Amino acid sequence: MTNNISIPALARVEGEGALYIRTKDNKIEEIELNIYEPPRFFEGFLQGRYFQEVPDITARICGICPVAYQMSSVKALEKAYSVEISQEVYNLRRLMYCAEYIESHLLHIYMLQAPDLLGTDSIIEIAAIAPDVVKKALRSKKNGNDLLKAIGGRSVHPVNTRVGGFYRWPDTEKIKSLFEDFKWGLEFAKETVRWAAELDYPDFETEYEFVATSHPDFYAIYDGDVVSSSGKRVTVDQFETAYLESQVPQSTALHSHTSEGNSYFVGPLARYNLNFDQLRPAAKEVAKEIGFEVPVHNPYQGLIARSIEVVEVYDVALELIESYNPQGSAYAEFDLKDSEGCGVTEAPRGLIYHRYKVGKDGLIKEAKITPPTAQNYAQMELDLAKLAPQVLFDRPHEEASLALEHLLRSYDPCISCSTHFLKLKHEHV
Amino acid sequence: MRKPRIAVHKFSSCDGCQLGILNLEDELLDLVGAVEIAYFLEATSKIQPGPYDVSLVEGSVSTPHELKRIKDIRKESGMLITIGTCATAGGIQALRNFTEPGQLAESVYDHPDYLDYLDLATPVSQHVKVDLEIWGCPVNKYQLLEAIIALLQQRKPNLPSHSVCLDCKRNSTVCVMVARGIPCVGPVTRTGCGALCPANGRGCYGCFGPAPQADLDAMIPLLNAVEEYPGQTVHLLRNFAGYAPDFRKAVDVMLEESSKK
Amino acid sequence: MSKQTLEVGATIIISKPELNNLLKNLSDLDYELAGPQVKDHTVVLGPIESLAELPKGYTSQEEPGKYTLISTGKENYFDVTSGPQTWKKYFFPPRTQLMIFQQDPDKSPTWSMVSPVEELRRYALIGVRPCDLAGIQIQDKIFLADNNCDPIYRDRREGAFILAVNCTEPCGTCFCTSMGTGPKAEEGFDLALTEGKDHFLIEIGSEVGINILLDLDWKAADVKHQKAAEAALQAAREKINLNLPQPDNLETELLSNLEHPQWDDVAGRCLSCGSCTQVCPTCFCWDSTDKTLLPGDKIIRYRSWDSCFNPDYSYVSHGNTRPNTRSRYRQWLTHKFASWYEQYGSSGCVGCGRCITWCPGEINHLEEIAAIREGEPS
Amino acid sequence: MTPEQELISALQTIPWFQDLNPEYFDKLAGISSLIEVEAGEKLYQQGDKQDYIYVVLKGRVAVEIAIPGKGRTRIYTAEPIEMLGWSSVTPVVRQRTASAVTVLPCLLVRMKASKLQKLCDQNHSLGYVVMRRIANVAASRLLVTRFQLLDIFSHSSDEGSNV
Amino acid sequence: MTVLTTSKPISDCTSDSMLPMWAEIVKIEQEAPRIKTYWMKFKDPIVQDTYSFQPGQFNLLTIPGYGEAAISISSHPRHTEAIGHTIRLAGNVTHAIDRLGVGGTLGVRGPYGSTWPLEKLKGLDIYIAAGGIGLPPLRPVIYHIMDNRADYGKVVLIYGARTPEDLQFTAEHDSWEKAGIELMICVDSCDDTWTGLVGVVPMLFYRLRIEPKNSALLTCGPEIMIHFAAYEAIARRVPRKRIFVSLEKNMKCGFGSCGRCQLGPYFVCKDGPIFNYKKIGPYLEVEDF
Repeated sequence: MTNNISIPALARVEGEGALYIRTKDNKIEEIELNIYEPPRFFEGFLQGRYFQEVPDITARICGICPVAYQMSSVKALEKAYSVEISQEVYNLRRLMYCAEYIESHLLHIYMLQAPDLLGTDSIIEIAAIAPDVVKKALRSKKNGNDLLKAIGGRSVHPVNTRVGGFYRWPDTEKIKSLFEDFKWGLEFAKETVRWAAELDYPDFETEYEFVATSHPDFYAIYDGDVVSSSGKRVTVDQFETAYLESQVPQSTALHSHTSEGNSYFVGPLARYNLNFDQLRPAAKEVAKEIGFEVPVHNPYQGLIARSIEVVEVYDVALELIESYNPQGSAYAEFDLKDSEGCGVTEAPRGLIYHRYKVGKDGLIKEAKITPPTAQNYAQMELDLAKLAPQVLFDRPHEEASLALEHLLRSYDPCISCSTHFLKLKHEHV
Repeated sequence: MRKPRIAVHKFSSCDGCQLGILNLEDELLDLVGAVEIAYFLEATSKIQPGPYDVSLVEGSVSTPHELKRIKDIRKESGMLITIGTCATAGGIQALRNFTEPGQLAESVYDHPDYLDYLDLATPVSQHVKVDLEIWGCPVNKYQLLEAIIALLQQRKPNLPSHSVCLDCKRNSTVCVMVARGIPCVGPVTRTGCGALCPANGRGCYGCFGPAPQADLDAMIPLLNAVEEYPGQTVHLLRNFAGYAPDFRKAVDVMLEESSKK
Repeated sequence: MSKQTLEVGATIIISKPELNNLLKNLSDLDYELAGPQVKDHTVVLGPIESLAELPKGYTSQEEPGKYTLISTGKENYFDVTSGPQTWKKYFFPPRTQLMIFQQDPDKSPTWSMVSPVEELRRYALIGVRPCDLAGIQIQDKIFLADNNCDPIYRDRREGAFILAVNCTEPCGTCFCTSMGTGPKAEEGFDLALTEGKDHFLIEIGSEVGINILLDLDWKAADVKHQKAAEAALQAAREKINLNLPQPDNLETELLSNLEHPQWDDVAGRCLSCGSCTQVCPTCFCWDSTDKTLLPGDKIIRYRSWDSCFNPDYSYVSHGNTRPNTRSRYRQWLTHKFASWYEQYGSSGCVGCGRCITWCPGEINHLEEIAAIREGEPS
Repeated sequence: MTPEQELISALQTIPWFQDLNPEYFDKLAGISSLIEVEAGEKLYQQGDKQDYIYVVLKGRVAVEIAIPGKGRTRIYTAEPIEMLGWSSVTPVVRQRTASAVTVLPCLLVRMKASKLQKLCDQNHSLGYVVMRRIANVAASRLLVTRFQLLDIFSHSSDEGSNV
Repeated sequence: MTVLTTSKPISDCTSDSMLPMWAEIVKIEQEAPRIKTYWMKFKDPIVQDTYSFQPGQFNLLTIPGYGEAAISISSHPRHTEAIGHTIRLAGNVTHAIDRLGVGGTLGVRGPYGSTWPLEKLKGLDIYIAAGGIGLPPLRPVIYHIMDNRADYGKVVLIYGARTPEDLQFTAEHDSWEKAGIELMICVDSCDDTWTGLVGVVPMLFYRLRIEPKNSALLTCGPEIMIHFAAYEAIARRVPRKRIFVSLEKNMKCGFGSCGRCQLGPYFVCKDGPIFNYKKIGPYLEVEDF
């Protein structure tokens, strides 16, 4: 018996993709996570551009997490040109990242994944059942966008980020005016955690190798070394030797693997498992209140981890808003040289790595970008392969599709951001 | 009156323009009350077949599959609106149009031969009739909202087309070109962003595309005179709206002239 | 010669720090003080509280399309002339709500109109240059016409206090002397100040002006002070390099040269960006647009600054009546320097030079005028 | 009145002949005739080489061009004292560029065009009067044609302004 | 408290000139394809009783959300129990008015603008040249002349439209003729059923016997037609000062404040829309001015 399942268009993910599974005699013969996101050649476009253009260009990789791309690229370029950024720039970048976490996580929690957990199609339907929650969720999401706007001019592709700092200090009054909304946001974030804890998650666990950045003093987002649940800890410079992109037989997709050859998992669940200790009291308390103890191995519960991260970033943002008092130049001056540098930050959906070869003329010679979804790709397929037999053969087709889609969505895959994340249909005969 | 059925389609893009709809936090619930969202993959897994009263199209056409899809969408849409600079002018993908075919793929992919894409990433209007174009990388979500409201009110949307300069002045933003000698393409760029870059102390980089009747012949010598690095003028114009005809032709002429020298 | 009492027309002197008390008196009377200050590499107009915020020790170097703020280290507060902004933003704001329409709740097809709720502000404008003062007077003629005044302008204008400052350090694009608007303010102020080395000479222009001075430590200006001020103003007159000879003749000279080849020439350099109109203290064109708020029962009618360089400005149902840069530039220049006379009895230009400095296309409009005057008409 | 006299007095009512020497009226009468035509009659047909020029005295005559695929299109109507068929007296005599159909019952002066040309050749002062008239007729036709080409009343549908 | 003198000018004006008055559409008449007359009554009885206008003036019609449109008044200047605007459906506002239908409410402010100088033209022959949607602003002139026929000499209406079906107010033409107004009507194109003139408005001047010393021309229509009508009148030695034109420009505020409708030294909304050709002619002739 041949049973093919095809989900031609994945909904509620960022970007567009499809899933194709072929089975024979109750066995999975092929799983194809088909990304029909066209190749966009960003690394190619970057060659020959001026370094100061990079954050504007890389932002365009993804409209949902442009800040992640901007931050990783400016970090890599600052490394290359040996730029020391000021503490104030450092803080403002952390604040900007908090803003992106808020808008992106709220989007994923309420608009992309919650509909699955509540058996609805979209937030629009949730609004019909629970208008109050939805209104609050939208307000909280807006907080993130408002802060991004205050810092960067607009929330999608903000314009204020540059190598060395910011083009201009954001208006202090504008930043401070958000304080009360963020106080409300912190409380609502805690509500979200409690609400998330009550949801019914599919029973599905995998022993993942989690990989995330880690910082001794903070719950790492903007800054840190790369650590793994295997115990491996490397500096950013060593990232490419520890985590490789290689070609999988019979596929053209670049799959990320650890140097030991394992698939790994980046994203909120990885960060939560690896950096639980660095969470600030507000987040830790609410995590303990709901009994969400590490380690967690249920990918669906990434939603809970996300919700706790929202508490964390609101908490951090409040502190940074309160202490915001910019002095001096908003950016560092520096000399250009032939060099190379890399940078890592944590995008809302996982670790992101950039490396640039630059010239004394300021032009980019080579660019390499490893986005989170590409790194999770191998793990996603493994998880799908594991889930498929559980759902495909004893459930109605539609329900099975939904279950597989849900698993995929819980990863918060950002397909448009997968710069060279591509798998082509490869028929076996 | 029946609610208009709206579809949102994605082509080669970053998702940022359709995200503009989800980012209308204050208006979203009223909006979905006024229209029927019939197809919007990023927002809902409810997928309804066409025909649609309005299709909002994000992204440029860059693969054979997209080429077929845009024609299908046109057939099942009453009105087709391109949202954002990708759909309207090719967007960042169209930077590949300025390179030799295949060159980029080789530099990025190990097996470029497996890629299935068109040599050119092109605006939607190159393939099908477009009823309304909304510019911006990303679109201004309020322009998007205005377009939808205008649709509900059966009128033309208010989408001003003057240059960014006018908005800088209305915002009391100081001209970075005059006061600081920073290259800025605002004088030839379509308004819509709210003149963000000069407000942030930097020059406009033209993400809303050329203003109608933009005078690039007059602009280019001025930009050349204040370049911060050689070739900046080309970079500024060959950017997210670089494939828009006015910018494209201006750069072509410029490069041709400099190659003569 | 010097008068010993405070009366309209009298001239007094105060020490420089004493100006702080003058400003405080204004604040105490609930005026919102607005004045020049250094920001974004130029001088902008914004809220001030004291002398400390004024651009002390600055001057500017200005030429077509180029502005450089220069720190002189001098102790003067008012050496630097105006930046790109004009006072018109206080009386004729760049964006305002004209009215709000609210649909009646029963959805019957009637609308109620709500006036935009805006706190009425009384501004005290500190440091209005004579050219800008002339600009305000020109806008008064436009917006305070007897039969059809503009309520937004009227409400803001009528409460305002004007402290004018005579110009002793004109910049490179100033030509107020040609337009007869400066460097000395002649009328239309409550107080007019000339900055001396260690004092301010103040001419009293109104009773409101007297009121502000009552409790200050002032003394009557003596001949020496007056002479020094006059000498400084004379020096300023001589410093002004730009010249627009016989502006009154332009009404006929420009309007009879509407097909002059220079219009084509300048159209090749003009970016049609409209910056000149927006930085002009007298340009008054505006547009109104309706904005519908969802779910559709509330509509706000906005008004915003417009420009004859905006293609939308001259659109009619069958096309654009000024379809190119040539026609738009010609409209602007002939309106400002020529047809304004018939409309309002004066030139529309006050000689502040902003349209020259802040033209990103680096056009010196006086040179265009000269070319049209001198060259052979087509 | 004899038909001859009737014709001459009709010719005398045409304003642009009023400057002519009386002797010319006889000559003109010699090449002309007075015709009455019912409404709806075709005076001449586009493409034919009919050799007459007409002056409308009473009634209304339509000038029409046949457009393949679209049929006859009325481009002009001639009123009393207007001249029709001017193309038959231009220096290069061509085939009829349009048809002429009476719209109302008409009284017309019909002149033999080739003979009129000959008269004009022989006598330049007559020729001047005639050609001057024809220039004026052609100019006014041109103006009408331009206006029709401009289609000044066309509805620009929904383009542009807010109105 | 004594009032102190200040530097500010004193304005006695207290108008809130941008506020519309509400009116209800009471009747709609189809005049021609896409051209209708909308009859409206003000909702406020005092406004309704006191509203008056002169031939040639216009109102700004508004529907919230759609903006404003300057539309000439086409109804009888003395019969103001309902005010008529004859509108060609063109853009946002006009379509929105049309969708309102009878019973709909719209905002009206006005009347604005200059008027046809009918008092001054007494005793003269009046030539009225109208093309297309240029006839409605002249209809009040016709009504005025009908009411005061003895005040004027010969009165001729020269009126052109695209096709016979585009002709407006055809039901009234008989009554105009009966009142002693000569009608010369032409169309650009037609079929066999049309027995009238085919041609254009300026051409009809060829058929007129104008006594230039004693004549005035009032004209409204597409600008190009206005030019040529004026040229023909001037060619027949009608003095420029007795030629009057009604212009259309981008009128927004109605009282010369917004600047949009400038033509040389004039604001069309305030100094016009009716202009003496002697004054406006030189500017009209400048390309793209």
